Amino acid sequence: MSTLHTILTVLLVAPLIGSIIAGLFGRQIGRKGAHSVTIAAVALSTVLAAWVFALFVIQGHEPYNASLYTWMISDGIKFEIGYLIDSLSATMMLVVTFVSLMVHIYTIGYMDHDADYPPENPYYQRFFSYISLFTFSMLSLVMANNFLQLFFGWEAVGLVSYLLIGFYMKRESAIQANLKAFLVNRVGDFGFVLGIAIVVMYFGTLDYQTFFNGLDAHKDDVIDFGWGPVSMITAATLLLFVGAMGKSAQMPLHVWLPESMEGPTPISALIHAATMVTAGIFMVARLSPAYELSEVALSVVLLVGAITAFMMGLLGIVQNDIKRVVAYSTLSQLGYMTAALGVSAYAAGMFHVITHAFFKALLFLAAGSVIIAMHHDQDIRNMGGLKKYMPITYWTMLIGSLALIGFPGFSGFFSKDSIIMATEASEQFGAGFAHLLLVAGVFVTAFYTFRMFFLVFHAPESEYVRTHDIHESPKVVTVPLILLSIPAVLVGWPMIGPILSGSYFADSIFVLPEHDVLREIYEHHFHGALNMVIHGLFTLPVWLSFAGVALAWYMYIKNPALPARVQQACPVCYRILENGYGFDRFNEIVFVNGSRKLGEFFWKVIDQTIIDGWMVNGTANLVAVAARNWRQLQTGYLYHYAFVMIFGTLILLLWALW
Amino acid sequence: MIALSDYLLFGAVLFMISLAGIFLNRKNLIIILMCIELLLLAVNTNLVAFSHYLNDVQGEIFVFFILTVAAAEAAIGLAILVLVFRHRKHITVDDLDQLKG
Amino acid sequence: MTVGYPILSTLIWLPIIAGVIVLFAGRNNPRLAKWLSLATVIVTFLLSLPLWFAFDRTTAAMQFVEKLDWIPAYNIQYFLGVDGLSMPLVLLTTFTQVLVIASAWEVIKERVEQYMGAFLIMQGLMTGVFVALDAVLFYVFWEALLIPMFIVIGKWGGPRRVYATIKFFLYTFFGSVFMLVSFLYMYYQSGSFSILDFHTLPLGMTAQILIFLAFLIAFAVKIPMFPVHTWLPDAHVEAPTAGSVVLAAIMLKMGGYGFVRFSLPITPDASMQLDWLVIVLSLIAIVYIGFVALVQHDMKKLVAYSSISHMGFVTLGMFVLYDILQNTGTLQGAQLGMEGAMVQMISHGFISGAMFLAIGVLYDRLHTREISAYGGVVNVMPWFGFFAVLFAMGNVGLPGTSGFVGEFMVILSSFKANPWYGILAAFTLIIGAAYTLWMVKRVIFGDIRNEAVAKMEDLNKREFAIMTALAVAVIALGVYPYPLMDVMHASVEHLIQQAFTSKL
Amino acid sequence: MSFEQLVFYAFAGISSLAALMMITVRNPVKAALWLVLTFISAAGVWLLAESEFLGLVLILVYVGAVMVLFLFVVMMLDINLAEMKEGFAQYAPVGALVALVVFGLIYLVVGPEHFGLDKTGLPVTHGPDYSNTKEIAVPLYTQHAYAFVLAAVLLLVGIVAAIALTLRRRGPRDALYQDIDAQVRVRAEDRLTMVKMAPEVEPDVSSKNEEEEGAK
Repeated sequence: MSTLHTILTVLLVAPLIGSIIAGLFGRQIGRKGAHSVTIAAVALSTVLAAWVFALFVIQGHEPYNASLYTWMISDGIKFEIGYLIDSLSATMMLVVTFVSLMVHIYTIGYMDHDADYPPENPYYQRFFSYISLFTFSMLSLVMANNFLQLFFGWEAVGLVSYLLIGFYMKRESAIQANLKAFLVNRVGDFGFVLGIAIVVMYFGTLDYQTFFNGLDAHKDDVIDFGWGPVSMITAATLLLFVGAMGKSAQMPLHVWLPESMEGPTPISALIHAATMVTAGIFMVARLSPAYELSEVALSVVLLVGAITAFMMGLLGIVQNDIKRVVAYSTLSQLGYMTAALGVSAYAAGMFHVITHAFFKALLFLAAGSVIIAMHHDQDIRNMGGLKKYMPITYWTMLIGSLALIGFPGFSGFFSKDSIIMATEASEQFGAGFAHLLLVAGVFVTAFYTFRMFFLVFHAPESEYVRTHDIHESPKVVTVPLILLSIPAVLVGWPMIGPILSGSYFADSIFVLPEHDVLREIYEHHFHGALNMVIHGLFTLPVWLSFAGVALAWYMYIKNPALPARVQQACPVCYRILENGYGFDRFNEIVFVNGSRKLGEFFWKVIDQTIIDGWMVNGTANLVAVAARNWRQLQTGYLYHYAFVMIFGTLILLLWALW
Repeated sequence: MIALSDYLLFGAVLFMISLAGIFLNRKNLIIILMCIELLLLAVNTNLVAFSHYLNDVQGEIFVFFILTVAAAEAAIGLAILVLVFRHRKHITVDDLDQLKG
Repeated sequence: MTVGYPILSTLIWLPIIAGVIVLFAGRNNPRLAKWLSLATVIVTFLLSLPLWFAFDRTTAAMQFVEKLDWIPAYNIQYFLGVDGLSMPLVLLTTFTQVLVIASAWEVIKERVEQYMGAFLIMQGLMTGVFVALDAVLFYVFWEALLIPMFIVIGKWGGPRRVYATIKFFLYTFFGSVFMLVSFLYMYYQSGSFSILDFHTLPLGMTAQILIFLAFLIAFAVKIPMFPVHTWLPDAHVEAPTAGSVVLAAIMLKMGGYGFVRFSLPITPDASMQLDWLVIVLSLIAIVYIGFVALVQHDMKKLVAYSSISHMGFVTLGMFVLYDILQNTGTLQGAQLGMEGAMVQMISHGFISGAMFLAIGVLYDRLHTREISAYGGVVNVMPWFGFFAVLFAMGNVGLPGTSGFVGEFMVILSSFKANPWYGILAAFTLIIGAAYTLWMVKRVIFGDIRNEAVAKMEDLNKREFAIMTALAVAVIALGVYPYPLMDVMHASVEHLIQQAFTSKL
Repeated sequence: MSFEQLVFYAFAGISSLAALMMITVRNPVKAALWLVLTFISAAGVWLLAESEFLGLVLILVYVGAVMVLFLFVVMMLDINLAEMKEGFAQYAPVGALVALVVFGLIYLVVGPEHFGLDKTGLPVTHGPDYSNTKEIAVPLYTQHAYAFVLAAVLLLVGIVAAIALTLRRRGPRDALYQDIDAQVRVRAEDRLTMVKMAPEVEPDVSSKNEEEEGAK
């Protein structure tokens, strides 16, 4: 075993060990013990991830592909657990561990008091155990060198997400939300597993490398679902994308993400913003060689992403829960990333994943800080004027918001602008339409982000704020905010060049030359990061975002009566947005009630009435009825039996004579 | 000479009489037991006759065993009869319908 | 491959003899009965371990063979042996029994010695079913097993136990009679009752089809497959906890075992002709039963229905091999399905056993199995909540638990046979999660529902130990199934070869 | 008609008539006696069929033992003879008809048409040194030894069962027994109980005494 291998193993397993110690022995080691051990473990992972990042991304080490152990062998197919480390996974590892570390530290402050649990309940240790377990799962997902392990991590993060959304398990809404999250994700996994099944069927392997190597040979294979041949690659990639839609909350499988905000804020930051939800994007980027071969799949990805980006952004406008606003912005940003994948700008998508991880984690944690200050009240209408009470939170939140709306110079600007440019440059089917939606989305994003921002920090102080003691959060909360705001501002500058040129992910992402829009942008339009910022000031998206901010300022600071008027002007529009386009109602009626009705029908009618009632008990009753009648033959009189005997003899004799 | 059929018909007559006995007797359990003995006798006669005409002694061995079983059966049948009488103070067949379905 | 003692006979007869001793010695002395039983199952488990360690993984031949004349007039032999298909099931039996005996420790208060004795005797008989290589011997064990189970459900069961036992008994008995007839037919053809001789016995198509159908009825009832599954929920609901565990963890496996030991090798041509029947019924079991499970309000019924659904994977995995050949032209994937089915059986043994034990833990406290009577259990029983969620995740088939391995393999393999098989089978990902986690939500999570729940106590040491053992098994098999697969390879390859060797 | 035939028909006729009488007489004692006659004449028929051993056994065992047992039982029981044959006349015609029909059919099956002399031929004749007893004995004790022992066991079980069934355990009310063991072991305390009682003093007497003393 090489040193690298050992380091990777330590990096992967450390959070798991921390999680087990904190989870199973939480009562024994106490709060301090729990957060010390998990933070130490994650810190260790972060340091090692930084080292790995330096090795693979900065020094450009060869991709490292090795197996840890053989999970099983069947039918000549090796099911393995292993590592594929290249620039893609090394970057993700660093992002995951760093954000996770920040969240760990932040949690010390956030979970200190809890309304739901008495202090003697080890909820605190449990929470640390969960987030460490999540870190482990996410790492195993991004480090995977095969589909099996990918699926492993995929489901494991789903599990932890399930546990964390339902962390406040006494709340009906929380446990409803986690069930929903798990089930919707399972719908995605349904497709994902079938995608894997196609891979195994045609390639006979689960290993990425073998799969990529086999792509050429199987390029023109078709698969028959009964309605005629379909391109195998298209079928496989689309099915895999269904999995990504579930995990990355693309329409129509997005319904779980807003409700996942029932979980504590740190995990909303970690799982439902920075890392887990980007697993789908990561997966598609990882499998770029396959997606490149299917124009249909790419177009579907593009349109799903673009529609999600715009439609979900609109929903952010009407939310009043501070976390839900951020959640809808996450949905919308995930749409941007997905759209980037659809135009083969995988690198731009991943770039947005990275920048988004930082600024969205920052936004969530800042929102969490506000929530702490507001004593766990999350309604933005109850806030206002918090600027003067919470300066650090204010400034960091401002940084996060600017990054989110793509203010030139902030990290979000680089990634989002490159996505928008990529859609503009692409010739993919639907790219024009997608471009339109994405550009419109920029305006919407700016509007709802600053609507929230102004309402929280600049609006007149509400009754609540005036009557309560509002103060800045403790250091364990603010330090992570500050630490996160640094990459949220800066991370775009050094990365944009290599991302556009394609050199950053050169060893992990494959793009067909005719699809390579980023390269095109790089060659024709890119003249350095500073130039891009300056140039950006003269482009439509940036102006749209300014317009959005301005409108938000006008509507919520300058003229606060306006929003109500707008609402009255078009109550239908408002209701549609309020109900999230009716997806929840539809699911409730069709899927939830439908399957329950179907189940009742199957159970009561087929199982109980037809099978049990008619066939099983029917047979029994028939026998009983027959017996009841036939027993009359048993008179109990010997001479009757004798008569029957004679009669029998008679028959026997007749038969003998025959 | 005596034909085999003569023996067989003799057995048949005994068989018929005993059957009719069981059939006609409505009052006395003992007669029924006796009729059963008679039935067995009829069967045994057939066996003896066949054994004789086929010159195979196995038939007679069969009779031997049937006699044994019949003896045991008679003993137990009578014991049961005594019990019935003790219980009900009569052995009228008409009233013995415990097995009525 | 030998060990110092006739291992298979020991595994059969030691528990049976001990069971009889417990019956007599334990009268009026429940303490003695319990300890004696526990000692027996533990010793038996330890004695069964050499099966694993001394097992020759390179051959498909029968190992640890014991052969004696039993009824020479009909060429019936006392013929025992295991291969890679049956050995894991034997170990599953001996392992589960330890937990089963321990689970009844404080729960059973009436006639403890009879209860324990019944389970010990049952253990011997179950082992016998898995190791018998003579058809008559197999049949004797197979049927004899019904008696102790009948008594256990009928004596210590719930309020509708009489209905349930009779249903259970008649259903299973009905099934196996057909099997006996096919045994007799094959005996007249081959002059031997050895199952291995049956494997090589040439049979005409009509005969094969009739034998296949006879076997199908026998095994389908036991597994159980749609539409002969309705005995299972009733039996489970009425059975005491340990009875449910044995029923789900081991007795259902006998049906699956029957398919690989009898149907496929003995009637390969009929299997090829009628595989659609089994596949369709399996898919119905997976999807249809999933919906039925969704609407149950009795926890045991829910788990019972989920058992049927999971056993659908077993039969599906076993019978997709012909379609794989037809669809892809190669046998690639057949082994995957078959081994997936075998793993699914073992895994289902752990998980369903664990689920029933978990329900038993709740039942011991509140004496009801209604989901609506619970709620927020985790607040008062955190350890129980931990284990319950873990096993629920196993039931859902989450990677890292044993439930995933078999399901995953069978889905991969059935997709090869026909994409639609795979799609329908994968449907369990959704519906399985729905019914399991919905139950978890209503029972485990939420606020404390009522006074009774608030008074519940967390697991005691004994329950904790049982749960831990199962949890370790579930996770170990999920994280590292390699050793288990390794044991099966040779036998499964041999089985597939047999299944494709025409006997016409 | 040869002598043999004459004897045969005589025995057969007596036997049949006796059987007929048995089922028709009113008194069970008489019925048993008619049955004895049936058996004896049937034994004669068996002798004609050269099964001397069985014929004799029939008389010894059946007539000697079983029928006597029947007679014992019949006499032991106090049966109301008056109602014994009620309804007989009512069913007799039907019974006779059925019996005759069946007999007719049996005749068609086993009658001379199939088992006449011309069909079966004569039985093998044996010399004077032929011993039927020995012929039966040899296979009985060799080939059928196991069955023979079983038959013995069966008889034993029959005896035990018959006794067990009829044995009446008499309670103390039905009969008086002397339990010597209990008599010997008895102790004085069992028979005689010393009861400690408070001395019974009549209150009026004592008050009188007091009065007397007071008077003194």
